[in-house]
Amino acid sequence: MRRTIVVVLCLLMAAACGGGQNGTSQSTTPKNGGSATIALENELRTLDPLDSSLLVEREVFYNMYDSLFTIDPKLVIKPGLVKQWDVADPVTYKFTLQSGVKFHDGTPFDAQSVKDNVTRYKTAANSRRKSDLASVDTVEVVDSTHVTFHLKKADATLLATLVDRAGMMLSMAALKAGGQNFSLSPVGAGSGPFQFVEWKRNDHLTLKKNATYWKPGLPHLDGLTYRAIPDVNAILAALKTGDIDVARTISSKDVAGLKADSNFVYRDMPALGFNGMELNTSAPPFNDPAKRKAVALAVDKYAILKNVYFNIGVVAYGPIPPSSWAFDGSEKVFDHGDAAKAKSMATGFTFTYKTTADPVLQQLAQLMAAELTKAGITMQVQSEDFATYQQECQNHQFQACNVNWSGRVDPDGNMYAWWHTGGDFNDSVYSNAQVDGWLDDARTTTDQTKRKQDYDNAQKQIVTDAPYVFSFFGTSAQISDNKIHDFTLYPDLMIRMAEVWKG
Amino acid sequence: MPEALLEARGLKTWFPVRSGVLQRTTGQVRAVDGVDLEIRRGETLGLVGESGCGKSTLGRSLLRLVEPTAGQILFKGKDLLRLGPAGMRRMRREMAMIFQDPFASLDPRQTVGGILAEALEIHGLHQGARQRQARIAELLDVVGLSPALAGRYPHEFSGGQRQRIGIARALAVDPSFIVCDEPISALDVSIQAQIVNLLERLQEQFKLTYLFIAHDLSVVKHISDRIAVMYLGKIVEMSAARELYRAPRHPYTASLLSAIPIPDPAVERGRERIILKGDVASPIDPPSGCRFRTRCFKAQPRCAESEPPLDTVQVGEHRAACYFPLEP
Amino acid sequence: MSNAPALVAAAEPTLRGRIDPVELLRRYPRVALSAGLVALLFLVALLAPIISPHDPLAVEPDNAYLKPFTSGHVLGTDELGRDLLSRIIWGARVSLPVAFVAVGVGLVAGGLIGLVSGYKGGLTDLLLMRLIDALLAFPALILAIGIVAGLGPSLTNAMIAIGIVGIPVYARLVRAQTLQLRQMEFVTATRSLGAKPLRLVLGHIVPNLLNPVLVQVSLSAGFAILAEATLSFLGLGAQVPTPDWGQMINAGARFLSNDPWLAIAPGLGISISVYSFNLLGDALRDALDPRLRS
Amino acid sequence: MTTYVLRRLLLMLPVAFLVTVGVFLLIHLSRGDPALVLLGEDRSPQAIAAIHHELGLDQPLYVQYGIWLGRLARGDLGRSVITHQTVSDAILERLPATLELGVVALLWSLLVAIPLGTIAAVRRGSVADHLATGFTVGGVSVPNFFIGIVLIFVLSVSLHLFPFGGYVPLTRDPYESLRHVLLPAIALGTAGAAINMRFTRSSMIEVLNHDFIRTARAKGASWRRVVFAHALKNALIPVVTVVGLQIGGIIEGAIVTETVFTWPGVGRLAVESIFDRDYTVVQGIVLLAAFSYMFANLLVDLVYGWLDPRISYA
Amino acid sequence: MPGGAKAHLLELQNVRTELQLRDGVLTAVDCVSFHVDSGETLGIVGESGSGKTMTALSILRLLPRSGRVTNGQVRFKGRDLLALSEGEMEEIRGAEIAMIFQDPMTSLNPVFEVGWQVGEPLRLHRATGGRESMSKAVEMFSRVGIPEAARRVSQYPHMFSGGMRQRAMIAMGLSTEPSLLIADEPTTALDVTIQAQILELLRTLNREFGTATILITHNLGVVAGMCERVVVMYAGRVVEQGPTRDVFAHPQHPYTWSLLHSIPRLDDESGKPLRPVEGAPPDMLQLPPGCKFNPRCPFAIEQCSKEEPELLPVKGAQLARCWVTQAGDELTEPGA
Repeated sequence: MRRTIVVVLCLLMAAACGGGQNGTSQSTTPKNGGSATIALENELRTLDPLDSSLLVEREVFYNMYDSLFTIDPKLVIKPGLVKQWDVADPVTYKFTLQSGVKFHDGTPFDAQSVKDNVTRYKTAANSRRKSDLASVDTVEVVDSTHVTFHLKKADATLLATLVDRAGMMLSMAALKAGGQNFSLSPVGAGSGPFQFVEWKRNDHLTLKKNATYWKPGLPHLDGLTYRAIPDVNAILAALKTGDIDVARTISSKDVAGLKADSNFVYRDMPALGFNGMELNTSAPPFNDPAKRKAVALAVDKYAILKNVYFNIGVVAYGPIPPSSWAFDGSEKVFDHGDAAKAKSMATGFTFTYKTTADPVLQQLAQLMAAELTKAGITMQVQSEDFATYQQECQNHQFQACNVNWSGRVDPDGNMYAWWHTGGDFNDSVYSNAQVDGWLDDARTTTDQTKRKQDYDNAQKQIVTDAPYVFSFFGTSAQISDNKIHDFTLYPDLMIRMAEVWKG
Repeated sequence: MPEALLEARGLKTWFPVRSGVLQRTTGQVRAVDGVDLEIRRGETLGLVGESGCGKSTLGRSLLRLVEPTAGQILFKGKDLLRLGPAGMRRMRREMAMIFQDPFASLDPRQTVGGILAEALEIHGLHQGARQRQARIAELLDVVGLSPALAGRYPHEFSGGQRQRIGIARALAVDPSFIVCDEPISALDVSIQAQIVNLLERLQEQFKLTYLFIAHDLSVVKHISDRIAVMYLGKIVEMSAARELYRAPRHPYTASLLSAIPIPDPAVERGRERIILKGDVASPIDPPSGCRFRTRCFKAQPRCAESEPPLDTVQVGEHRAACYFPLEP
Repeated sequence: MSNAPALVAAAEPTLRGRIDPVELLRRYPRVALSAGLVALLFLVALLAPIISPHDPLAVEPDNAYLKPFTSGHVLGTDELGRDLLSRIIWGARVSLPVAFVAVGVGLVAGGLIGLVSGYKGGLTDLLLMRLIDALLAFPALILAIGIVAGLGPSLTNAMIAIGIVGIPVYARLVRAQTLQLRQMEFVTATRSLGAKPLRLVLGHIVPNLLNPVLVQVSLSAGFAILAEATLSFLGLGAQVPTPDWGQMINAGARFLSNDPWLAIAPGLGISISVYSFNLLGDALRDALDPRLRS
Repeated sequence: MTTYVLRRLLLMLPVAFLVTVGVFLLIHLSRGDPALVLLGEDRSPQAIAAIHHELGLDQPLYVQYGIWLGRLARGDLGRSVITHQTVSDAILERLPATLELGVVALLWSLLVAIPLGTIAAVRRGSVADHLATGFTVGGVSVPNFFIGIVLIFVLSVSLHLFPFGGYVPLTRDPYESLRHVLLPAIALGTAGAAINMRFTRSSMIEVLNHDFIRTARAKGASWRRVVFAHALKNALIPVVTVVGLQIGGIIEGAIVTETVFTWPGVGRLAVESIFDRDYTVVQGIVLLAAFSYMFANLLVDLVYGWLDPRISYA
Repeated sequence: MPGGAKAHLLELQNVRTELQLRDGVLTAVDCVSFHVDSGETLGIVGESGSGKTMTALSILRLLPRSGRVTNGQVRFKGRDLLALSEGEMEEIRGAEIAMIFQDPMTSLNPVFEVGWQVGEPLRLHRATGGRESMSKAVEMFSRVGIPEAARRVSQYPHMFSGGMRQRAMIAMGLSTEPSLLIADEPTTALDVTIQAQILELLRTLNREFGTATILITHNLGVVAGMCERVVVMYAGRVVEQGPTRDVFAHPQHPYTWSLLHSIPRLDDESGKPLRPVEGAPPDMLQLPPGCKFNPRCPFAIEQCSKEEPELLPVKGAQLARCWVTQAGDELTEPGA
């Protein structure tokens, strides 16, 4: 019943293994055959990338649909359906497509498919992809394997965006055939390693092997079954009874036990998202920067990580995670909680912190409140259901609010919407001309060094101004039984099953 | 002849029977169906009949405790049915009722004193704590209870004592007319005579007029000056008490009398009994003509054709509604 | 929560004199026992500041997840190092007032509707009862969740929601009683004396429906505690860090495999309190309803 | 009979109307916005506005109500705001799980209640009676979510005897399905068992006090015969009433249990939909629950009339 | 008397029945002895609470759960019923001794057809099949004067009037042709004209079947018209016993005397005020010492409040439990 999406994403995260680890587990010779059952922590709402907004939906999509681009575990953009790309100028991107790719319904994938899909995402009434593709002006079909994206303005994040749902290519014929029920039963629509079989909501979703997958030799498994198990304890129980093979989340208190059990594999790495507390800079008390800083100083991230998350995860100092190329390890403006220093900034005020009724978040909130008390700051906790408190945050009707971010491949996704003046996620009403400048610049420059510099600057300023109190980064984990091989862990939390085999 | 204290003319009390999807009224229970009677100042009029004949409804209709459907009730010349709520409430000082069930008719949550005080309060009588207390003591004394019991609750009393409390309540407002609705039928046999005697004494003492409703003809005959016999919503015979016993004219009265056992084996053995056929008909759909004809041993075709009025037989005070009356 | 209608006290008026409480306790051991339990509950709530061994709000992260009977914590500590026993004790202080305010809301509103409906009859009755039917047909828990979700989760809103859910029970009970009491001979007797309707209602009908209402209040109090716990369990009642039983179960349920006490102890707190009130209601019903006695 | 049923159906109309108004206002006056639930991290003022327009939420309330009622009159419950399924599909796909849970819970409650209630009534004052009466009060005093948690802890987490929760459709694997449904059904059915036992016991006691029981005994019927041949039919009449109401209240009754056991039934759908502000689904479920309550009531009365010849609905 | 020349059909000796109440033990029946012979009708008369119904229930061992016979013997056809097993007792109930109850409204099971209920004693005791028991029920219906018997047997009790129900009860009681019928206030709940019908029916059937009858009533008139012998009960005791004619003509116990003088007689033309029995019936949990009637007795002498008299022969075949009449004094109007 508790909404997962952004918030719960970060609930049960783990990260102790840190970021330096190789993403791939042991590699012997893969065996073909068998199928895997994967736990989803929510039921999906749609199987159409067009109107998808849930993480669990993307988890399925990545095994069913191919995107124009892919990433590697280090977030480097790799070819997907686009074989080669050429950025002719900041507003003109020339793509060469893979040839011989067929959708599951047998229709070929070609340049027209790209144009049709992008047009659909940009124009359909119920499309949630419009802002993703806002910078794309037109898609020009050069020939069957070449398309050119013409942008309205420079967009350094375009390729990263096309890794995700906005870049997923669907068969137009299948779409047409599916009609109004397409989003519930997208038969033959993808070109990915597995193809859709059936979706019995609240029971199971099954995919079967795409025997003619364009990547040779893949996939190894005959099929995938997804089950929605909206309770982390039940997920663990199901893993132990063998009802499921792979999961993405368990309760962090159970991680140690699972790690110690040789029948199971637990690995994790820092993900792309961040967690913390939004402060509303447009209203008292947090229109006073000193009070924001006092709060940021008083909160002990290490205590939170230890007590609530059993040290699974990585303390966050800013919005850009260690998994990103733009990570700046030197920035530790607010490190360990320091009540004395916090008091010297501001003390003796009260504020209300909004969060959901999730027990983990409630524990976290109470722990923060206890720490703030040491600095003479009173934090009252008000829990609301997701639909309400998101609305209140969005409408800036809050003092402090628990809004977390699942993270984006490109650092822009973790910065612009949040702290650019008027950004979609700028609930804090934070506005700093310099920060705006850096973020705008980083969007238009393709030079990664220059961009990193922009982000370093922006990040430093944001953390100092403290419209958001960062506590820890999200974690991406492999939780499976030990028969699962060649599982690659990605920071974007997606479970990609093409190369996985069972033995 | 003493003047009439209360007179009912063409009194009808019907209760609607509803049925159907919209609960429309589809019939009427004719509990009281055209009754004329007069109760004379200072007398006891006995009203007998079997259960369901409407005698109790008639008693309550006379006091407007159930709302009559039609007719007139003249009490001291005033038509009660034309009085508004306030006027009727004032009028209630003049008339009272004694109920059958001494358990149900006393509020279990009130003390005896409270019950009596309430009657006084309602009409603003004997104001002031001391006067009121004195009056309560007087009332209890009159009905043969110790004034010291005023603080007790009804459940602490026996049935006979409770009926005394009910009588005291009826007397509290100094009424001139009391409807006694089966006042002794719920009491133990050995207690009944106490209450009958009490009622007789009080009548004399306070110049009361009674309508005495009962199904036991022997008690009614004992206490009443005149008796009205009711059958299925109608009065079928009316006469002086002794005359009724000596010379019943209506077959129903005769069978009623014959059905009452007399506690004397010698008499009982020699009595000739009239055993009626069947059961009382339904008051929703009474038989045509004479309502008793379905059970009557003297019934003729004529009885089904039209309803005999009460004055079909009229010998002085004695009236009976029967085309083929018994000879005296 | 759907148990409410089934627990409606005897529908027929149970005429009895004024109850002497001492007599009641003396003659009915079950009443005495349950009244004692309820009294104990009140005492615990009242004396919470004195009898609880620790501050129920004192967060000590380093002392978290202590097992029962360790270092001065009889029931151990919770996920934030707070003393579980103290929180359970203080929980009574949260639950009882909620229960009684909620019952009060239902009683006053439902009682008035029932009285008016039962005494007036006719069209008024028909309309009011359709309203009550609608309220009954409306799934109670969905209604309560809806009200609280809509107004915002808080104890106050939970009380209002539980109170509203309780209205039909009282309305029906009081109406049924009123309908029958109105026909009772002693009411007719008072009417025959010339009493006005207000006197009949307040002087005779209301006092005589107090017994079944008292039984229902006791049962409803148990129900209200249960309902409040349910709402809090769903995250719709008390706000942290208030030591609320339902909320404690919600927080503790995820530690079931290692620290089951975190969920089980508050669960026992709820069960014992609700049991006390239900037992009291049940015992009172047996004691006050002569028909059930042998 | 027909008249009676027609009359009852007629009386349902105003009630149903009040319920539609109630649920509509309840959910539409709530704070919270389904658009934000729909959009998640894709929220932007433009996207929100687009969804509001798409859902008609930018129109005045009475217009929205009118549109909904108009569709309702044609039997169309609309589509889910969140999943775009038709509301009837959304409910129907969850209904089997709820029905399975409800039926098993009911069976469990009756299996406990009727024999034990009868024994308790016949042997009044015995140890069995004291245990039974203890259970009648205790069974309604323990929150069903707590029973669920304890069952999970003891039978699932500690002893691994039963699965943790989750639903396996009866059609997929009957054995597994029953194994999965058992714990939630016990959690859900225990309060009902207590209530049914209470009614069985008290109504059996009342029946056994009736004169006609003495008549039967005076004829020379044995106790066993008196209890089973003469008393039980009378005694079950009030039990039928509560059982009927329990059937009518299955959806609501299962809400908490379904939540604790992650049971994909209508009850949890209701809660999810309230939290998601999935207006149409909440409205649909409430209407379904209200009608099942009202029809159960009607059915109970009809069964009552069938069991008890004194009642006639002519 | 057992083993004597003439064995009575039923004989009670010193029966005591106690009820365990919340407030203590109530002795509902004490020292009750009387007998019934084949074919005769014995009246038991007394007010409510006098123990007459409890006596009847003690005979059949149908006491409420709280009740227990703690003393005495109930000999029926030579066997002590109190010593029989429950199974043996079940064979006697309904077959040898039948009982009909006061309230015909509640004595029939509302949810079963009347014919089924009337035929049940036959099925239980005479191994009669279902269909046969139904046809026997039809026959019995006609015998007790229920019109349209064939249709009536398949109706439910609520479709019967009070009188018809009592007829059905009588049919049920007599269907097995028992040797003793106990009728507990069979007409009290009925209207007088219906009462007359039922009494007439009982008289006729008593003649036809030759069944001995115990008629329990509070109505002295009913006893006067129905019974050869009468037993008067007060406060759980038999206070007077004898041939009806003698008891009514010259009662030997002040209670009987007072009762007869307190009730108005239809044929009384004197117009004299009634002579009530003073006081109230005794509280069975707190009985007075000595004679239980002495606080209300107009003839009481000193001894009465000290010692309880035995039930002894006083005059002719009359027995009375009274010091005054046992001493040979007459009961006449005090002060007369």
